Amino acid sequence: MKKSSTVQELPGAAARRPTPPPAWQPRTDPAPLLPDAEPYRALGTDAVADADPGLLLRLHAELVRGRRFNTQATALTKQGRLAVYPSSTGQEACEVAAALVLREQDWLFPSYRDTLAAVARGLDPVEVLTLLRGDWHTGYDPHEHRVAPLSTPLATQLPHAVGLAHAARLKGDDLVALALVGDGGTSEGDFHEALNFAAVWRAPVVFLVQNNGFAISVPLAKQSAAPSLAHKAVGYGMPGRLVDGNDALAVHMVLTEAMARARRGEGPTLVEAVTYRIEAHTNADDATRYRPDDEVETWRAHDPVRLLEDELTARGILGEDGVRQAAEAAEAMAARLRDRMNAEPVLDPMDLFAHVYADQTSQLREQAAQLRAELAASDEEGPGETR
Amino acid sequence: MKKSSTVQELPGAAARRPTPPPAWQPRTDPAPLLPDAEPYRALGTDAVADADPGLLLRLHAELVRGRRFNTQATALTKQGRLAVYPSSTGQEACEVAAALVLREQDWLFPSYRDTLAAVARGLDPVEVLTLLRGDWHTGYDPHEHRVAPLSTPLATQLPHAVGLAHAARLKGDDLVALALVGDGGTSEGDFHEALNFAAVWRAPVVFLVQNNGFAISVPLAKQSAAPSLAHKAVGYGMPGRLVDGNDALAVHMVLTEAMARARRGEGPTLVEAVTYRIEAHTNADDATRYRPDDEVETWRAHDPVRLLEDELTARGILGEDGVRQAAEAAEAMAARLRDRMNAEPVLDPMDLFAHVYADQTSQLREQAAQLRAELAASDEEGPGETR
Amino acid sequence: MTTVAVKPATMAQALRRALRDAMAEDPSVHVLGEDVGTLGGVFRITDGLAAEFGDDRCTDTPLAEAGILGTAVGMAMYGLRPVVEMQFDAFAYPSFEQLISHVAKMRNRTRGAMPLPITVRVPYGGGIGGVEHHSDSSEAYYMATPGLHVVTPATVDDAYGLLRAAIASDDPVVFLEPKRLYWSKAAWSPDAPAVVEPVGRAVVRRRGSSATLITYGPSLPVCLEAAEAARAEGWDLEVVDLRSLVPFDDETVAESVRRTGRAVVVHESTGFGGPGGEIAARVTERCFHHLEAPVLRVAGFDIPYPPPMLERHHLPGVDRVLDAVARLQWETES
Amino acid sequence: MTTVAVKPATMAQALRRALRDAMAEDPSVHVLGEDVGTLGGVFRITDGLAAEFGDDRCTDTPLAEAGILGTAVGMAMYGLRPVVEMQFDAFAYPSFEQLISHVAKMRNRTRGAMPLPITVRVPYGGGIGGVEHHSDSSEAYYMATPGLHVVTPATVDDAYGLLRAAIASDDPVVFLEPKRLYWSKAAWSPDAPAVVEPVGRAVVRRRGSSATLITYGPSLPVCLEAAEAARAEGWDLEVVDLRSLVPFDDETVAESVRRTGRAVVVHESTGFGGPGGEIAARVTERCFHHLEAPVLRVAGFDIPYPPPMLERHHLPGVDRVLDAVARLQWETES
Ligand SMILES: Cc1ncc(C[n+]2csc(CCOP(=O)(O)OP(=O)(O)O)c2C)c(N)n1
Ligand SMILES: Cc1ncc(C[n+]2csc(CCOP(=O)(O)OP(=O)(O)O)c2C)c(N)n1
Ligand SMILES: [Mg+2]
Ligand SMILES: [Mg+2]
Repeated sequence: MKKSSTVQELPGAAARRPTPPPAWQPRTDPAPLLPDAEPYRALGTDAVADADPGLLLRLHAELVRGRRFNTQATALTKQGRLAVYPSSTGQEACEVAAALVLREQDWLFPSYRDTLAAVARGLDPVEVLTLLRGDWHTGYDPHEHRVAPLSTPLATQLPHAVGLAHAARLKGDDLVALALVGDGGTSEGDFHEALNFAAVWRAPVVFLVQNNGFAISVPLAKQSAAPSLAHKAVGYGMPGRLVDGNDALAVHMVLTEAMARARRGEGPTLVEAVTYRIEAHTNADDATRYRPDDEVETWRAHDPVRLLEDELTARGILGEDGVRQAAEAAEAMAARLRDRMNAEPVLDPMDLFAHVYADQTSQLREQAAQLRAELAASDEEGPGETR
Repeated sequence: MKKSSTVQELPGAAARRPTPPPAWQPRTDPAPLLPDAEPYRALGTDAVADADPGLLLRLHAELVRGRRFNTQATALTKQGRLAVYPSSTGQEACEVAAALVLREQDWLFPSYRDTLAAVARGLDPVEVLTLLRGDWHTGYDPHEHRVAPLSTPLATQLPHAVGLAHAARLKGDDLVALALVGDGGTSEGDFHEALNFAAVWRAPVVFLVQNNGFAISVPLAKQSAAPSLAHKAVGYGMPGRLVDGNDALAVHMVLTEAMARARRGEGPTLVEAVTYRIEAHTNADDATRYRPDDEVETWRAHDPVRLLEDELTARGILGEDGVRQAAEAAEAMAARLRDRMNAEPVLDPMDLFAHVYADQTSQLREQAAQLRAELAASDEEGPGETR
Repeated sequence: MTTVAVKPATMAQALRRALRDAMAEDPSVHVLGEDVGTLGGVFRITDGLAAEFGDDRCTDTPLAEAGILGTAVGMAMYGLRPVVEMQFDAFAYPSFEQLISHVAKMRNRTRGAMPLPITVRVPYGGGIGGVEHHSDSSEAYYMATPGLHVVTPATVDDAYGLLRAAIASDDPVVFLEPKRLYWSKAAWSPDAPAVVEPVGRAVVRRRGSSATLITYGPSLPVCLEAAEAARAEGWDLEVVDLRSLVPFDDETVAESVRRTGRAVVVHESTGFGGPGGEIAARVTERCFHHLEAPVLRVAGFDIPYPPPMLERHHLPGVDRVLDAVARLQWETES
Repeated sequence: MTTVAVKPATMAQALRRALRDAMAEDPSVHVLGEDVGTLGGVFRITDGLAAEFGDDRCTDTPLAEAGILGTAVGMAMYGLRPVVEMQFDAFAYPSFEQLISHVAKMRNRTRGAMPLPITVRVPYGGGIGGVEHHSDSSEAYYMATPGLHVVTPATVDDAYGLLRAAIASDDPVVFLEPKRLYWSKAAWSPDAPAVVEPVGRAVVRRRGSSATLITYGPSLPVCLEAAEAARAEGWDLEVVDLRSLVPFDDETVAESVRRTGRAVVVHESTGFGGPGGEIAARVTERCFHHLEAPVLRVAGFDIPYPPPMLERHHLPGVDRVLDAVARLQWETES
């Protein structure tokens, strides 16, 4: 390792030295904690041949489905069926791999963009989209599939993941928490505090940063001056890993290794997946205001779905039939989703008061009664309200 | 540099690869940003011979004075003249070096323990102790000597230092901000956000972490699992430096280099000084509850004042006269401080309303009138109140 | 207000113009926040500022609200006038420590030596179909923090005038922008826009004699509409727009209530622990013997802000205001 | 309350005992915070817990309040009952985002699927000579946040009983501990300490007929003393200890004020935007026609908390309470 410049410039070296200061901790070797200079890539390497073909086909099918899910959800915003949709088009490899590396007992802590990871984990898509449709905040029971609520305040879900993983470890349960965050989210204090707690507690948690180059309009260069976001890991005493986020197999492998490490009681890992947000931030955003089209085109050439499909086709792991089947399954999923989302959700305004506390306070009982009376009065007055 | 373990364990390597993902930033070399494995030390090396003897004597005199200041301030707590005193005994090398590296136009951002740095910077000790005596929050005008208020909420002063340095740079002014924080403070989100802003903005700011091993009772091992706190720097893209915090010359040299770097427009540096808090957290704390006496003894053997004095004496830079003069000057300072602190501060309760806003609100005018009336009434009733 | 040519403008346009004029007049005014530069802010309030004044005057920061406000403190210490944008109400919470422990206290702590002329712009309130954490009314937190001014416009004129006044203030101002009024339009004369001077004066938006509606920000249009509707019931309602929650204009409010003898406080924020308690209490302290009925409050329910499809049940509307007016014990009178 | 042997105990001892008993009874109760382990907390409230239950049950965390509360959220998601200690009131501010955006909302957000039984212990208030940031009364922030319970003991008995109830609650509870009462003593029966059930009931600490003092936490002793002193002036004051700010016991308070016809709210928190506004407003709403005078407030001034040498001028004392009682317009009566 190159000598650091300060020391080189400082004159003098070992001569008659008094006793050194006692060391505060065993000065662990930082080298194994540092990421490689280039993102790890599996596609196009022997890793593909070594991989379980079943896994490869599963990844492919989920990527195709995931892409279709993204386009369908975006279409639903245009039809007014979703209040907003932050698409993960271009990031499907990360979303899908994050879901597939989890065992049943593991937990996923998604950020607001990670609808797809939750869906790939097996949740009912309509329940996952509840937040974005706007009929409730979280549409699913987090305990059912061990997926925490989609977190809107950025990075705030990371300490939750750490706490949950820590609690499981204290109870002796074998589970790992996987927490997702964006490149922008790494700037928040909660990111720092979560990673530090995780490392100090050796909590079985894996942090996956999807570095898609932007926080809404703000490019990475205005977000961080670090050699890579994965380099943040060493400052907490955990390994940092850099992976091509559009290479589904690579993301799956790096995450699998990190999960295994956590399971072995060796503590957390920070994984940075380098990827790109192909669509605008959300349907409400205009990405042409802050990035050139040709940048998007460059990344389209590195499309995660195509990368995997080409590789598997070239290697004969995936045939024409397989491609067609995956596309058909995705189409069927989209049609089902469209139908279900076209149905008007059944809403009960009284739910507003039902879950604020375990037991309703007298104040909330009064307010609920007020609303109930208002609703009754307006029912009498006019025709039943829709939505 | 050792290959990271994940990648070693992952099968396969370069074969037929599709285009790599575009890189988000120039992948700068992290090596120069990493600290050395051992803290830099100057005493006992040729660096002493190379140093300006005037500086060495100045450091010595200030260390002696600083130690005496600490013992005097602690004595004042026993006499009820200070509400509380967090002593920097054992850390004088950091405190003094931090003050002495500053030029007139530079700014110091002290933490609550850094009374001594402010005093060594030239502030009136009584004004600096105002906070701890309890007659006002900040006793000095920060602009006068360019010392921000002693910050009680940990790490919150760090973004202030960044903002000020950034503002100065925007105005084209040549100044550097030096911000002090403890090992415990590095865990706060504000630490993270401040360092990140500083690096992204290339602000002329230097962060000095005094790692004294404890945050009140919590030892470093429960605070961080990092190889060193200086290793956090690479995660922001700034250099991290590790220095023996009890070696005044070493701290001075490392800080000087970091300040020069900032002045050259090369951005911030994180310096970790390894040191020890010899006294309890404050006079109100009982350190025997959480650390063994022999640990303290080990560190007494590495006392910053003695280390420098022995070295300078051995080299003939400091003679018996010099030692005596330094001790006498410190004694005189202490006597003057004692006298001044024994005088009752003159307090005007109406000050409570004077500086909340630029213009007093009508509500505060009313409240001030109420207190004035109460004070007048109690003056009539009984003898004038003391304190 | 003036006689120069007026044309319709939105509140968003007036706010943008206020920022622009302030930056043009005073080089120490700097705008910083998430996406305020190239994008012009998610609500486009800072649109064009980076282009006109450069990235150093209108800066996209890293994504960290405590860092944004904390660095703004440092910039203000050095003589700049930072105008910080918090992207949404709930995303200001990470900056609360800096706000409460430093921004609000620095002048006092330093006996006036270190004032912090910072403006913190916070788009607040609901009614725009935002998902959770995008529609909070957080004014109670700010009001409970001595050392801050808390200001909120309800009209296009005031959007300009109050924002200019906030930026010019030597004290920190939390400037609450009612999101759902961003696109509200009014005749406005951009050629001679007026600064509101001094901050801290409420204004009577509608004269009336039966009762006073005390309100601010997003609820002003609701109250004005309610006042119109109330005429049918024979009530002539006065409407007071507070404009500034801190300092509070006791004089204007008390004068009105003493005259009408009845009052309802209307706001979107939750009722319990919300601004209305303070307002009702201080009005009562000052006008007790003029009151024919207790000061009532119409507020959001005491619940987390609802999801988009249910928010209209939560937001105080014209009917709820009229219901409250009806409960002002008219029978005990005349 | 009971007949078993009583001896003097401090509030600190009762709190410690409550934590110990809760941990002994329920293995899912975990204590975490800064210095709570080896040191036993800077106020020694957690003294002995790490020794008795191990570091995993009583954990010294890294120094990061958002991290402490945020990890507690995760622990609660997994079925634990975290009891978090914030070292001082003002040092809870960095955790406000987690508190407001997650702790308070998680049950509601998940339709009850993910309750968070977290207790956040916050030593609060002044009167102990603390330097700045060590004496804030932050209850207004918590009260304005639906989804939280806000509880504060004023007696040794309640310190135990309310803390046990808070830990047992399936909702998040902000448990405000009046610092300056930590060393207050009272006869107490540690052999049969009682849990307060349910949380949310105020209690009349002193019966009286002339006026009601409504108070809580650190101001209860002040009010009781004032009530004694008031006898000399011919006033027989009732004193209500709220104990719980959320939920608020409207019934007990209104019953008292209807009976006495006059009320003063007393607290240490700043007046403007403080808890007293809400309390006065709701009492007035409920008791208007029984009131002989407006509900008055005696509170801390609307200023940042003063330095140690001046705090006694800020803190509401007996004289200020009596002055307020004197202003309850006695002349208009009888
Ligand atoms: C605490 C917080 N601050 C601000 C926002 C507003 N906001 C929503 S998404 C976003 C950008 C997020 O960028 P990144 O973390 O990179 O995730 P990405 O959108 O790229 O998936 C911002 C600023 C928020 N949701 N939470
Ligand atoms: C935000 C915040 N949280 C908690 C505290 C209470 N506190 C005061 S000093 C201290 C320990 C500080 O440790 P460190 O940063 O290592 O500095 P040192 O005391 O060793 O100088 C704590 C927890 C505080 N002042 N500010
Ligand atoms: Mg991103
Ligand atoms: Mg320390």
